[in-house]
Amino acid sequence: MSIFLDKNSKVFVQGITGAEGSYHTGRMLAYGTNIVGGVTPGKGGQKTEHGLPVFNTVKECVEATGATHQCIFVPPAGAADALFEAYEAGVRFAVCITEGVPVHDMLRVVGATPGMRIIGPNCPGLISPGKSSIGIMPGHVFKEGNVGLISRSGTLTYEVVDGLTRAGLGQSTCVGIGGDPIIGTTFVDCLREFKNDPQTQAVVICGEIGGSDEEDAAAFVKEHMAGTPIVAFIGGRNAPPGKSLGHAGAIISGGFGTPESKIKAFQAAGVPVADRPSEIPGLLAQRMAVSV
Amino acid sequence: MSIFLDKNSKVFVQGITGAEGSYHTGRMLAYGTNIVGGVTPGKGGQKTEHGLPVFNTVKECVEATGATHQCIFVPPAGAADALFEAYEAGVRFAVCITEGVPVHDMLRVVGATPGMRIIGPNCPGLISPGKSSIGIMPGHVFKEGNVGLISRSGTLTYEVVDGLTRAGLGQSTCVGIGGDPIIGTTFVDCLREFKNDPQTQAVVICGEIGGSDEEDAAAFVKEHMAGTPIVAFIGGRNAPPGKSLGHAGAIISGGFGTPESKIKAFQAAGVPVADRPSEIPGLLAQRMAVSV
Amino acid sequence: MNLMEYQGKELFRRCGIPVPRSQHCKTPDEVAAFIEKNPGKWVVKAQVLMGGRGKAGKIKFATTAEEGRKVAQEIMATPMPPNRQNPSGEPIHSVLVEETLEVALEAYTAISVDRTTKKPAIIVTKFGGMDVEEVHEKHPESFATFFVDTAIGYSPFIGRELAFKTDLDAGYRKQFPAIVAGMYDLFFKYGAKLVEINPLVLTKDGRVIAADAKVEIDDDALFRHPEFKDWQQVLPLDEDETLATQAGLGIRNFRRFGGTVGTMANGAGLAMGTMDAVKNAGGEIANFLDVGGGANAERVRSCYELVVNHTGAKVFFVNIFGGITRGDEVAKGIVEALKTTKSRKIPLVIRLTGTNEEEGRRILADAGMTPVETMDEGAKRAVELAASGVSS
Amino acid sequence: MNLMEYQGKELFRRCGIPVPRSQHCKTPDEVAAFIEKNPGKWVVKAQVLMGGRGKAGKIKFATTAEEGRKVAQEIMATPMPPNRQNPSGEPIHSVLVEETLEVALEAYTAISVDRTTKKPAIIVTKFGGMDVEEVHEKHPESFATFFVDTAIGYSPFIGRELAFKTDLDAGYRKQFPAIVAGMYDLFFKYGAKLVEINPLVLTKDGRVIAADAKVEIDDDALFRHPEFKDWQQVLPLDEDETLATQAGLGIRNFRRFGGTVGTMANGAGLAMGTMDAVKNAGGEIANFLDVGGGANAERVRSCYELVVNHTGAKVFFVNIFGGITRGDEVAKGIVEALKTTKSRKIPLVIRLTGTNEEEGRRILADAGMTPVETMDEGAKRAVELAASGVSS
Repeated sequence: MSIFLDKNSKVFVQGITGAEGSYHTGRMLAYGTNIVGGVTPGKGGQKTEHGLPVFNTVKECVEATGATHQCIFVPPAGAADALFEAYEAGVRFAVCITEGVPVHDMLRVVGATPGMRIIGPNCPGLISPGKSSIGIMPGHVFKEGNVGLISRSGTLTYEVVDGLTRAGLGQSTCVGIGGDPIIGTTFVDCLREFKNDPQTQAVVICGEIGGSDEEDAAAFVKEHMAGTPIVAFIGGRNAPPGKSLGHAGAIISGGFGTPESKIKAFQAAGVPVADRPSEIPGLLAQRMAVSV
Repeated sequence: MSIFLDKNSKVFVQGITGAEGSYHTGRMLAYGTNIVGGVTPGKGGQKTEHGLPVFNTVKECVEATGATHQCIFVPPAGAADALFEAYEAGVRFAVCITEGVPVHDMLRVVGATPGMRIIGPNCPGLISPGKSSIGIMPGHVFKEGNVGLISRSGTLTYEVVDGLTRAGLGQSTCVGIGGDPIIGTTFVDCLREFKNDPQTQAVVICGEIGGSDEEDAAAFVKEHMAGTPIVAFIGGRNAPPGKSLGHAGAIISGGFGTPESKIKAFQAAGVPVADRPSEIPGLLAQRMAVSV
Repeated sequence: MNLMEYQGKELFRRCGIPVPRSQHCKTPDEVAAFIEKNPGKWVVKAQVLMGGRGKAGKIKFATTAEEGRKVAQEIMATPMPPNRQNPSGEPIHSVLVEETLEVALEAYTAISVDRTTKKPAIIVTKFGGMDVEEVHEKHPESFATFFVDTAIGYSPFIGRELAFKTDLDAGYRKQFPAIVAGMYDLFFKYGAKLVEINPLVLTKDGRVIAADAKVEIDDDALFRHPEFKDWQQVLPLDEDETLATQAGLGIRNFRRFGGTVGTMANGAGLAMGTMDAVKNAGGEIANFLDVGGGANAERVRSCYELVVNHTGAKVFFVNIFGGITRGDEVAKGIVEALKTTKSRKIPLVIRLTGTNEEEGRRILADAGMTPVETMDEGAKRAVELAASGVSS
Repeated sequence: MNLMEYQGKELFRRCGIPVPRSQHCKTPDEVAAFIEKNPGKWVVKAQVLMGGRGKAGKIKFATTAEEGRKVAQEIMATPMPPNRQNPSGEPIHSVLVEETLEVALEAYTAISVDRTTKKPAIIVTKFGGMDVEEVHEKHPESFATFFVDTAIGYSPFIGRELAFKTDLDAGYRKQFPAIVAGMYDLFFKYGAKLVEINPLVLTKDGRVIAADAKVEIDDDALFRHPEFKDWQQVLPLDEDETLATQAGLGIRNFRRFGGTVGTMANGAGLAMGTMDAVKNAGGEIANFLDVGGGANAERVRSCYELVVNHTGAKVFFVNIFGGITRGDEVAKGIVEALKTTKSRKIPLVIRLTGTNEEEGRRILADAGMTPVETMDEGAKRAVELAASGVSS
């Protein structure tokens, strides 16, 4: 098993003929992702350079291919539209890679697509190593195994995974949930899935300063996953308060969102917080040894 | 049993201190309806002439009284707001008596309140005879029994029920669904409930020209209620085409909506269509005798 | 409330839907003055609510000021010819002077309210510029409909999906989703029940333009748009509607049919049922009249005079089944009407039941009147009285 | 993008939120001319983004034209005093001349984005006119929040519920729901992340008026509002933001901290992680720099020059973990930067892995550079180099 995504998940790419869409479609195919087609309005009936069918609309694509997983590479102005189009066509799983989606578009999308699982936006996607990858993660860093990983950051995720893989700790599924203020899938949403996934034996949570997702995750772990080996990391601990560094979501505001608040929450849930990414594999191995 | 409403349903009245709201609250109480309070913003803390508590908001009312059934007597401009307020306060059953609610307000309400059962607007309400009544129906016409009744019209309903009662055919629940283009509850919604209600042994459907609710009801009967004694009536059969008579919904448009289309649909479902309201009791008694 | 073309196009403009350059003119002189200042090839169109302007010769072309004045005079000289639904035709008070388009293709698109799905429905066919019902008969397969989830609202994929599904020419594609966005915006912002563009023109130089505009505003939403007050006044009511308004009724609550049995009931359903009952009893209906819910004595009196003075009724069948309407109020109104009216008197048949029926019956009894028991009985008696011509 | 008071109030006006009568003036002469024509008691307020105008003496009263000129001169003569977040203060380019209100009560209301519920949050307290965080510390129980279901949108009951729950004075009640409606409208229509009214004044004559306006627009939504272009130009960028923009980066992608280890990474998370790593290795950070996803050679070159020329970096730690960013592009950029730059040269520590890492490493090797293997190793080496001052 794994969560959200496996070998059989039928993936289609929205914006498949764009530069990014086309490039990463090739990389996903190379990783083994079961991509069945793509959508670019006006290019319906054509084939991509990879030989995949292109459709004018998501509806046509879904009807012709049975695709269930959407991967979005469209410009920010079209991201909400792409998600709504997929929702109306019956798609219930989407990964939105696009960066710079207006926060109000996501407020509208999240409020009007009940039952749809959206990863992102502004995220690197997700990967179930050895099975399938949706998004832009560099596949060769990952290794199949039993550690679930959730991260708000993209590149920091690769850093952490690299460490896990080098330490022999393979992954079940790694989800980059994105760093925007409004995202479709939170830490808690993923933890709920990992809890029920037989393949996943341990979890790494890569948080960031800002927001309260980490605090919520800590509360969930405390209540529902007390026995599971979990290690957390909080990025941006040396960012000065009141300064917004890159991610719009990483703005420290009020008491919540500070590194201290998050670390305290995780400690209260019995989750050790690594001081640096390179400490994660060691801490996790320790916890896993104890729990075995 | 009965559908939607029984002796224990806790009802609150929105607009309870207005002229109509107050008058009909008194009549409902007299019928035996379990009214637990009402809402009028700015009059919270007062008591009505009937001794019922008044609240400023639905939330306060629901929290204090445990009310589950909303009855709306507010002006058209406030009807959608009242429904949204109830929805957000957790209420999942509402009866909107108000006439003249903008059709777009109902489009918005129906689209954004999944799981809420709304009767109306522009309807007389519903009654489970001998148990409880919500709305403005004249209680003394009704009699407890096993005939379910659904009607798009208000006063025509009383006419039909009067005939049933005089013929000794009591009713389980009578629902006036309202004659507007967009209503919360259709014939089919009610049929689905009647189908599962042990008290209901037969059904009368009082339709009108215009729209396709009757055709949909006939299709539902054909598929799911073939064994149940059902009689239909279509009001406005002598209305000239293209003229809109009173109910905005009763505009004949296209092939659907004509009396002929509706009668044909019911006949195809094995449902006799009475030529006049006074024929209904006889036709129904016949069918019930056969089915027993 | 139906809007005229120039009003619909004004709303189109406000919502970003491209329309031809135009000028609304109330006199032939204004037309001439406009063309004088703006040389070119213009089309002059009568501003009326009735359809069939082209066939009636109410759309003409003009290239000079003098020609503009002449065709405007011709157009406005006579009203639109009558048809079954508008027996007195429709006077023409103004014209729209509009740029002529170099038409390459004509499509059709509309938004209306769908009762079955309870959603706004967007309808498209690539066959525009014709009577849409005729197109639907000939090419039903050419239509595509999208039912909009109002929680989501309009999103451009809807326009794209419709364009691809109906095989709209590629020339439309880029602009079409934005045009539908404008229509959807108008639909909710102004409480429209229908927004129709027929034809939606693709010009030879690649522009997509709404060449006509048909907009119906929900009367129940007019209170939100006091700005429509001015427009409302220019729309001609027909005679029945005018009478209804004068009697304090909604414009759709009164309609005449030429028979001899006058009717009045509370509620549209019962009013239609009353007409059915009269028909079933072999009578000819003089009118439909829904006195509305919660009618008071004064309203009942004005309705009595309306039927007596303005229809061919030889008898007046009053059929009240009280719910929100109270029997005592209706009875009081009837008694007072008979007492104070200066109109001719005709026989009354009264059926009064429901809320406060005992008190109502008592009031009638005190005035020497005996109501009938059932609707069928009342209809029968009314038809007999109409036939016999006997006074009550 | 934060708006100034006068800009926020212009949006308030467009959305039907009552604001005091006012005039935006760019010079003391304009102030004098306005008061000359409009006698009365006016308040002159500096238009800046920084808070604390009152304490800084940048809000003054005037009843005559001469007085208006004088106070405007005083206000505009000096910039807003610096604070920790705005070390260079803020120049004052204009003032708002506004009617003075007869204040009876002051409340507070705002709409912002709530990450946890993923909904717009409407916040109210009856204690307005003060620093809201201080109010929250002293009277946390005075606050009420409503999380709006975007599928429903704003409906007046929300305003009523908040008013009753926070015990807003009855004088507010009638107007409050419509004011929140305007705020919600503004929030979505203009893509605001924050709409704040502090104070929301109840005047002695019973009007409810937004006496101040704080609006933050989502930068990601600015493409929908080209009309904000003009306003954007008057907003002062701080020095770091200006440098970021010049280097082709987002305004939040570069920040200086005064240390000696320059950093650059792809992605904000990794960039923050890189700073953490330098800190952990005992170094002082010169800067935060997120080169962004999909950076090309040209971008890498401009970032190199930005760090070398504008920070106190003695070493430059480049940390790339490629996903959407390709290692070969970054390597090309570094090589080219070193080849073409006329800036001073400092030691480079490069960590390059992920997408196309082999090709990137080959390009670096061809140029005589050897990347480090891990982030921690890179940080350690960079800190050592910064301490030793050795050139690479």
